[in-house]
Amino acid sequence: MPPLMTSRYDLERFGMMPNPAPRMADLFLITGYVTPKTLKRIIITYEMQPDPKYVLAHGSCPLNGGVYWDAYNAIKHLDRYIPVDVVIAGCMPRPEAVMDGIKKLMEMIENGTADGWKRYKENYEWYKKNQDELFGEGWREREARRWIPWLMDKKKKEE
Amino acid sequence: MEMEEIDFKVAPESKIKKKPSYIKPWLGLKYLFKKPVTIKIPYEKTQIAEKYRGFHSLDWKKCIGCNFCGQICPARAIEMTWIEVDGKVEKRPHPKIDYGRCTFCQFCVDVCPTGALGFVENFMLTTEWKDEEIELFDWVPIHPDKIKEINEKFPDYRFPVVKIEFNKETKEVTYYFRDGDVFKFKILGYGLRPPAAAKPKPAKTGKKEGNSS
Amino acid sequence: MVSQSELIKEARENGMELLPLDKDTYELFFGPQHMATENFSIILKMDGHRVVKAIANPGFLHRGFEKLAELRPWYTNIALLLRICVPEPDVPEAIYSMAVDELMGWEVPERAQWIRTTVLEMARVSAYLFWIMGLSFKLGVYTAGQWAAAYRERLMALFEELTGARVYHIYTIPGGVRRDIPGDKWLRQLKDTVEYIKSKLPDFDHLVFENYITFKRMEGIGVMDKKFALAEGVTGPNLRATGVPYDVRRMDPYLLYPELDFEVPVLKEGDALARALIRRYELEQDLYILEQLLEMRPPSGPYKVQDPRLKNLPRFKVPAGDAFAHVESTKGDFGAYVVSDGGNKPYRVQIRGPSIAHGIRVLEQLLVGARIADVPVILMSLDNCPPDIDR
Amino acid sequence: MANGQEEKGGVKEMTEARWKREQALVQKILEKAPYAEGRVRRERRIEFKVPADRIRDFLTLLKENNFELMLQITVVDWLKEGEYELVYQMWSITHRTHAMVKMRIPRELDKARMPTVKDIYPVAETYERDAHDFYGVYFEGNEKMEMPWILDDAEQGLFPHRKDFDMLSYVKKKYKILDRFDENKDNYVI
Repeated sequence: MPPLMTSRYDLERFGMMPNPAPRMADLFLITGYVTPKTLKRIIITYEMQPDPKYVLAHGSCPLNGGVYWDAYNAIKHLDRYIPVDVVIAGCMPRPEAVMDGIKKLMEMIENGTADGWKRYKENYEWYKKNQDELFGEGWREREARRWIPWLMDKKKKEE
Repeated sequence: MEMEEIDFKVAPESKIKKKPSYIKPWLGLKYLFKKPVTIKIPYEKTQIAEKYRGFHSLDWKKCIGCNFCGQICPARAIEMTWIEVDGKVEKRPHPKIDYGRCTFCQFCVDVCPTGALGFVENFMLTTEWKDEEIELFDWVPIHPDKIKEINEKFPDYRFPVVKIEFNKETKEVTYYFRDGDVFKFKILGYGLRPPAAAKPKPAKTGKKEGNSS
Repeated sequence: MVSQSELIKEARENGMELLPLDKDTYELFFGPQHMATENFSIILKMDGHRVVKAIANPGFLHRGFEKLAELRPWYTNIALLLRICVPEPDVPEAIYSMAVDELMGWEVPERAQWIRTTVLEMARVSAYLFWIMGLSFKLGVYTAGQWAAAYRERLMALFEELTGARVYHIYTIPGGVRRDIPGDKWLRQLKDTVEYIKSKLPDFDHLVFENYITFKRMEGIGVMDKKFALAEGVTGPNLRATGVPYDVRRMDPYLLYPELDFEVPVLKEGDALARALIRRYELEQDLYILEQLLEMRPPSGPYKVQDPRLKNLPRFKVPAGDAFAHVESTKGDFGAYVVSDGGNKPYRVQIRGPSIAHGIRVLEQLLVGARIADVPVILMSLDNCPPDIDR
Repeated sequence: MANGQEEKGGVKEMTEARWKREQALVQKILEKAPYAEGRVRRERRIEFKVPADRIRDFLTLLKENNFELMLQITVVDWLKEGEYELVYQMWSITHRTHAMVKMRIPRELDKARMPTVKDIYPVAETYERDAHDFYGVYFEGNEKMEMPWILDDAEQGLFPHRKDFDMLSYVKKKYKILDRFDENKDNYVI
């Protein structure tokens, strides 16, 4: 959420910075609705992150579908696919509310109650089952192969 | 191609084009001596507009249970609920609002014929994703005066309720307010028709079933 | 996960002819997690640091608005459709409302027209500031981006006062607007804000638009000519940068725009720099328009149509027919086509976002031959808004 | 459409003089295309109805008549009539006029076929992919028809924007949610 990262609300005061590389990140912000196509990337990105890792869900959409409750292409309960630590109400939430969520997450980390990443390891079978039910078995491989015909075959025709 | 005659003002190129400069970017340095615009949350507070569309409030006495709010809601976040307070059944069902769905458009407030449903500027609700904490997202709004009373004590725009306990067997709901008050009522059923006539429905939410821990 | 070599082997077995290895091409999946693409993905085929081929891969933000809108009552759709474009949510509100107004045969009251015009112009200013933020982050001029974001917050505060929400305003409704102007204080604040942002424009010029580095980075990349742009359906500032003075506000006037005085900027170069300069000049013109609107003062009268049919909003019906309405957004020509069959829900709503033309074919062709470092700059100079491709 | 337009009739007489430009434009195009029907909707809005097999001729004609931009291809699913209505929305910068080119094709998936217009308006390729993904209209000659577009694998081939696609039961099945999905029309309009 850009206003949060920039000078007005300035998240860097809390020692946080946006980072494009998931392998160096601790906190994963899900900033709104999640579509199945995005969820595949979210799962892959989440698994790339090193432990310990935390997930913060913005707004109502990841929690219960929000205004897209009947949309065929929006995830309803994000918690079934990856563990979420903190939820913030709002559509979209104000930056103050997001900051409050981050503060809450910090407290939880200190208490040791932010254990989403542990839950993901312990219940991996359950999460994986839900993911596979949604996308079908072997979705990772299919996703990797998806664009090959269009990248390779087309080339031949053009030349 | 031929354009039809242009009858409006078109800016001349000289006004739009700029000249590149090596020196001018350094003029930005003057901002080193200016005050930062940052609001130092949590030490400072932002001003929220007077009519900010936040959480709902409901005057239970005024509410006639017409379900206009439920019909206009784009997210179907509103469910009419039959309530029993202190052994007395409320004559009309009251809206129960799910903030896991609500988009804060407040069309429900616009269509309310008696003005029972309203909104306050509180907007902050943060919880862990756990069964008992997520109960907070699903509530029957309380009287605006009560929220105002709590807001005066705690002026930080938070949700006026700290904890909502929902007993699945007895269907008893307990609100624990921020100022220590407790409010109890019983949910008899959902829908427009009184629960005695309609068949009792199964437990309402699916989100609790899906949780892992 | 499968490894790259396995994939290549499998592709060979399936009879695909691959490029010889010494040509040194590789695939780069750019986005959707990368911030520069804003939840949009481009698959790049690279030769060294040159792009050989680009395939746009949209759909990460698809929620099926057009289907959802068919299931919701007419008024409620406002709360839904504005989510199509996050930087300027007032535009989808306005076009949908204008189309419904046309179907109903409503003449919107003057005061509502004034408010709608003001809101649209404020949205344009805030969207341009948002764009300056994005551009300067992508150019590496982080300072200017921070300013733009901070100045945008002032407009957000005004929106909050007027509409009751920061980002998703849900304010323009069929037949007018939802609330009246809060009072003279708000008008004064708007005037101050306009003056304030205007006084800050030279600073943006110094850091971004007159910066030698900007010229070096943006000159001569992503060049379009007039013929190409028209054939590809390019609209808005991107089309004006190729020398076509097409502005919906002038060519298909709506609301109060015929009475307002502003200039339409046109350049002939058609490169990324020209597009940036056009946007910069339009920001200035939008502030000028806001000044004029404030000088006009809001006309007195009702702020929405008085119609007995509005008594029962959930069952409010619109006569059968179809209507097309479009406005000039900062991205381009933003249109809505609404079909009604006389029921209490729309029969079909199609939103035509400008990015569907800019983001797919134009981008794929402009990227070929660009360096990898230029990809975000070209993307930003086109000012794509991925949600309006996906809808 | 008749209702909304006729009610505005009071203004119509005043603007009659200004509509002459649009009338002349429609006349000019119809002269060359006897197969089409055309009318003026209002100021700057005109409308044509053409048979589906002549669309390529007609769009070529429009392009010659300075309709430079193609804004969108809209598909409207008329379930009762069993037809798709395709609306090609064109904008002419020269005439400052929006033209809708409407045609009807059968809505059965194997019969919903159209010739592509991507060689006349290259941008149509994108719109055609869009129409194919959501409605299943096949545009012959567009080689990107099979390329993945917005929809994910699960929905491909279901054509979710068709009117007979039952979204609620599909969502229930796909995401396994049960709350607040009662179909009682007394309680909910949506």
